[in-house]
Amino acid sequence: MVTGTIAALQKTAADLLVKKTVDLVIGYGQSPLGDIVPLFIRKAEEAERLQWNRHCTYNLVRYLTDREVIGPAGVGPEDRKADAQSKDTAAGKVAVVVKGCDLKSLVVLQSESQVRRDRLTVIGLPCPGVTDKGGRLLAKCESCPPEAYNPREGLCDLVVGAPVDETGGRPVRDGSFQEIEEIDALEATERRELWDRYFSRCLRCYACRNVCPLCYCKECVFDQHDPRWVSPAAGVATNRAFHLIRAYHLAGRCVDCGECERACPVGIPLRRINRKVAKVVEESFHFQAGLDPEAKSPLVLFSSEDPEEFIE
Amino acid sequence: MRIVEQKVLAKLVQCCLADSEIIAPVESEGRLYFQLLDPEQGLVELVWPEVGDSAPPEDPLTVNSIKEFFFPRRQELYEQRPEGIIPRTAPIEQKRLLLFARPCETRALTILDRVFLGETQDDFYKSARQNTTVVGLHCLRPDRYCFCTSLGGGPFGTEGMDLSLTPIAGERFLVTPVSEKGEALLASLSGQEAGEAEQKALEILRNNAEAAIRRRIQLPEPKTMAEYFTSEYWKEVSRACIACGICSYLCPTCHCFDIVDEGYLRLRCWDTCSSDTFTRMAAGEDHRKQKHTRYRQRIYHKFSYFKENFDTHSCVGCGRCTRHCPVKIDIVEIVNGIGGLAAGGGKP
Amino acid sequence: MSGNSKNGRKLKIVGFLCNWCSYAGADLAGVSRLQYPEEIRIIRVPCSGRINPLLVLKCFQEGADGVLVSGCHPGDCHYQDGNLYARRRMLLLRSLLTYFGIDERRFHMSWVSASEGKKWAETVRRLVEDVKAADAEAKEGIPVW
Amino acid sequence: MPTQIYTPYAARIEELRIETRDVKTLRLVFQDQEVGKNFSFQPGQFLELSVPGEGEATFCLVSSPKERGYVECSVKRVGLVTEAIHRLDQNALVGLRGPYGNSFPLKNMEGRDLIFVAGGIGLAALRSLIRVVLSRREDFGSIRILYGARSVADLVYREELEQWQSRKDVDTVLTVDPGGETAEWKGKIGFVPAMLEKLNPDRHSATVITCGPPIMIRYVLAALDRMGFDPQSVITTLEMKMKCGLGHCGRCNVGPLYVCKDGPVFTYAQIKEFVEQIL
Repeated sequence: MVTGTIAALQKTAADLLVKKTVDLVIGYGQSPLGDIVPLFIRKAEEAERLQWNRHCTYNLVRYLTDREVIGPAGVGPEDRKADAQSKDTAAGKVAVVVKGCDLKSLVVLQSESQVRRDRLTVIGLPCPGVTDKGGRLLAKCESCPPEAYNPREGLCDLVVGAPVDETGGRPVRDGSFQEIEEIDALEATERRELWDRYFSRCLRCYACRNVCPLCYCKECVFDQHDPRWVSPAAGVATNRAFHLIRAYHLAGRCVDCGECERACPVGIPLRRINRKVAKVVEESFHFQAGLDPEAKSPLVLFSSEDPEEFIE
Repeated sequence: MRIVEQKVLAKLVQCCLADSEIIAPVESEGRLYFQLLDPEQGLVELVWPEVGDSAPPEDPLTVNSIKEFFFPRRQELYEQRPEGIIPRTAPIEQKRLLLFARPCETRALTILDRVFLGETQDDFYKSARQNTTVVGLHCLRPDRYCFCTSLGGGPFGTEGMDLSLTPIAGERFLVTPVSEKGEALLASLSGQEAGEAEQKALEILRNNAEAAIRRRIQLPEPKTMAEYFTSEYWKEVSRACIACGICSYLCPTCHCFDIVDEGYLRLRCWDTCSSDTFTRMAAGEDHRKQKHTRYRQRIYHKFSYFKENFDTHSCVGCGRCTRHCPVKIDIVEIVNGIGGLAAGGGKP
Repeated sequence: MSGNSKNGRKLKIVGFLCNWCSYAGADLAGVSRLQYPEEIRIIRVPCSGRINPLLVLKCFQEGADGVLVSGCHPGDCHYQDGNLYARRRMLLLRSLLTYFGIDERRFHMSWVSASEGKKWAETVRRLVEDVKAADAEAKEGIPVW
Repeated sequence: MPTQIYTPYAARIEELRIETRDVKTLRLVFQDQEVGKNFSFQPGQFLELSVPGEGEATFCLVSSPKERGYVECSVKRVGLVTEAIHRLDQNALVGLRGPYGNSFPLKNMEGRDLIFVAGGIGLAALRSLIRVVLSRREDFGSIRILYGARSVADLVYREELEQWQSRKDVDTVLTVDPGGETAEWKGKIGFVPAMLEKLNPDRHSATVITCGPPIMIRYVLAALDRMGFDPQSVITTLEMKMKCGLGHCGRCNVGPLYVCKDGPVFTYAQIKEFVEQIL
């Protein structure tokens, strides 16, 4: 990646802080061990710690609904009182660094009124695709549509860096769900075996949920005690219920940022669950998530044309 | 110490399959996991350690630690039916062989022992410990996350093992008994007694491995820890934390759990202090509502409270928590940071 | 007709019925003395739109062999369009159940109006047959959920 | 042999007493008489009580250890398990395991003036001790019981309160929060910590034993601080989320202490450092 982009990014962040447009910039930094980490900057002089390279996989939009990060007067939908009381105009205003895929999750948050866009400065970065630590392009980048390589102008406040028009080794996505169709084509017992093998490994660490930019519920259904919908004890049956419900709650919302799958310590191919849902939503309800901040989730809508072959 | 060929060891393991459960590293989609070997499949799945520089795995350690074979993540206790109580899990009577456990993890067993075999003994844990023979494997290629040497362990440590293996060239192992159980096992392994040359080779391997571990955790004085308890520092360092349970669940020494009901079945399952439901009481009170207080609890429990109660830190430096953290929160960096603050005269 | 599983256990099937159409339809079947399998346990709900997919999953988790969701025909919903929301939800739920290898014959949805006593009896009969077939073909030792 | 340490004994609800609209006291008898005979405990200890299919929760023993053949627990309806307990009828079976935890340091209290300061259901945690102390009245100096609740309707152990009030050798002061009084209310009106300060106990001769809602304990401790009490002679019993009762599950860990094993009874001196964290 061009180092010029990093310098420009650092300057942009410093400017935003100096001019008091925002009082927090969420971006990427580097740990002393050399790992990319989320970075939270409040002082202009810290902006030089901002990084941007092909290991910047995290979807930082996740932190926009985390009250312990953005504070009570942050970009969240509530606490307008705290907001009004604050004399500091920058207080609670946040800038966030996003890639094209991350931006889609922000679009969903907007459509669900979870962020106050006017308090948020979105810094888009054209992305040539990100890689794992072994240098392999992430699977999500392989299915990234070219229009998402560059953050959509109208949705960002600022774009830093030259647009990416090369595929960067990425296969150009044909919009198919081939890997899902392969599973669909299996016998029921084979599918059961396939998924149960993965589910038996699940530790119920909830990293997939907690890392997800769209899992912002104040009280998650899995944390409810009464009724207890799914036992918190890991086990194939309880884990299957957990994964079904998790994916279901993201129906028509998941933008395939791939964070859940990346975070999963035991290698459960969570995108293959999310994309199955996306496939159904696309084919049956003709909807794609993350494109339109005004759009409503397909599950709060219906159409008289909805398929009902399965209904007697 | 004896030089044993891999095929001799393999034969022994094969024999054990008949009457024992074998727990060993198994590969799945590029990651290693400790698993019970499928007796039908035999040793096919078993991943043997590699020697030399040829294709080291990305992580030297398995994803999961061996703790789940002593303290299962889901343990059915009993059924409490209106008509009475029906026990579900009996202590382990089956002999078990745990293969290729790394020194950090076997050492972690000795730490868990202090909890589960202390004043009140956990009979399941006890039986699992008694019936398991631990065959440890020395680390030749620690990675950049390892820091066992600054916590009293080392890549050639033997604490918690019955038998230790050091892989050497030519698909052979240097085998050293550590306990009586290990002696007994070694008796059934034929091989040449190691001589001075092997002793020397072992020394070199050990020195190299120890030198490869560059990370050092610098534990602050208890007094310093106490002073910084209320510091804003904890908010800073835990900001990126997503409060998942990866660090606790992969940790070989974390032992917190929950007791829950599934219908009439009561069971024990892992739980984590990072979860916001961990200390929430029925009526909603919670003395650790904020994320940083929960992260702080994890650090203080490991490096202050546990030490005070059990005279050891509840950390062996395996590095799993950082290696697998989705946002790479670094426990070493954070602990060292307290000392750094104190040295710099930072305000507690 | 016997509704036992292959090992002789009585099948447990849960039906969520909307109050206004399907429940009345089932009632009509009863009043008309139409025979239908007894394995179904009916839970009356205000509207099929009320049925949270979590309820269906809870049934399976607690050991149900099959689940039926039944509501008013499109256009007949007492609350205008609750059944149309339900249609979307259940379609998605069914796809996921199937995707995870749960036999799709174990989860049914139907439109049954207050006047369709006969259709109700037929629906339940088919459901129980399907669940039985799924049960018979299930691999030994693999539970429903 | 099953895993023993979590296996409860079956017990039957012999008697159910309704204390307030959300508090019931259960008298529990072990199904196995042998178990019942051998079961002994000290005031301050607690039990894990479980309901089939609903779960397990922690309750302090409210009966006196001298009462044999049964034990008593008071249950306030606040969550899943306590709701389930409230739904139970007489003769229903529950599970009991314990007793767990340490107990009140009776020995250290002998010869001292005792002041019991309780709020709401917090009196449950002191009841066992009060019963023992009253049964050995001559071993102690003066005894005061200061008990308050949100409203008159929230006062527990009504009959017992009357008994205590009628005793000449016990000074029982009842109070309700302002607004919680009724027309007939003859007790005081005001918050417990303020009442305590008004009583102005002698900090040298008295030991204070307190339990109540965390906020009350906090203010009581602060009041005692102001009055110059030695933290060694202030005793409280804490409630914390607990699961195992054995110091294994890590849930009730605060500082180096495990409330289930090192407590629930602590002197103020022991917990002073952590008060901010837990109360």
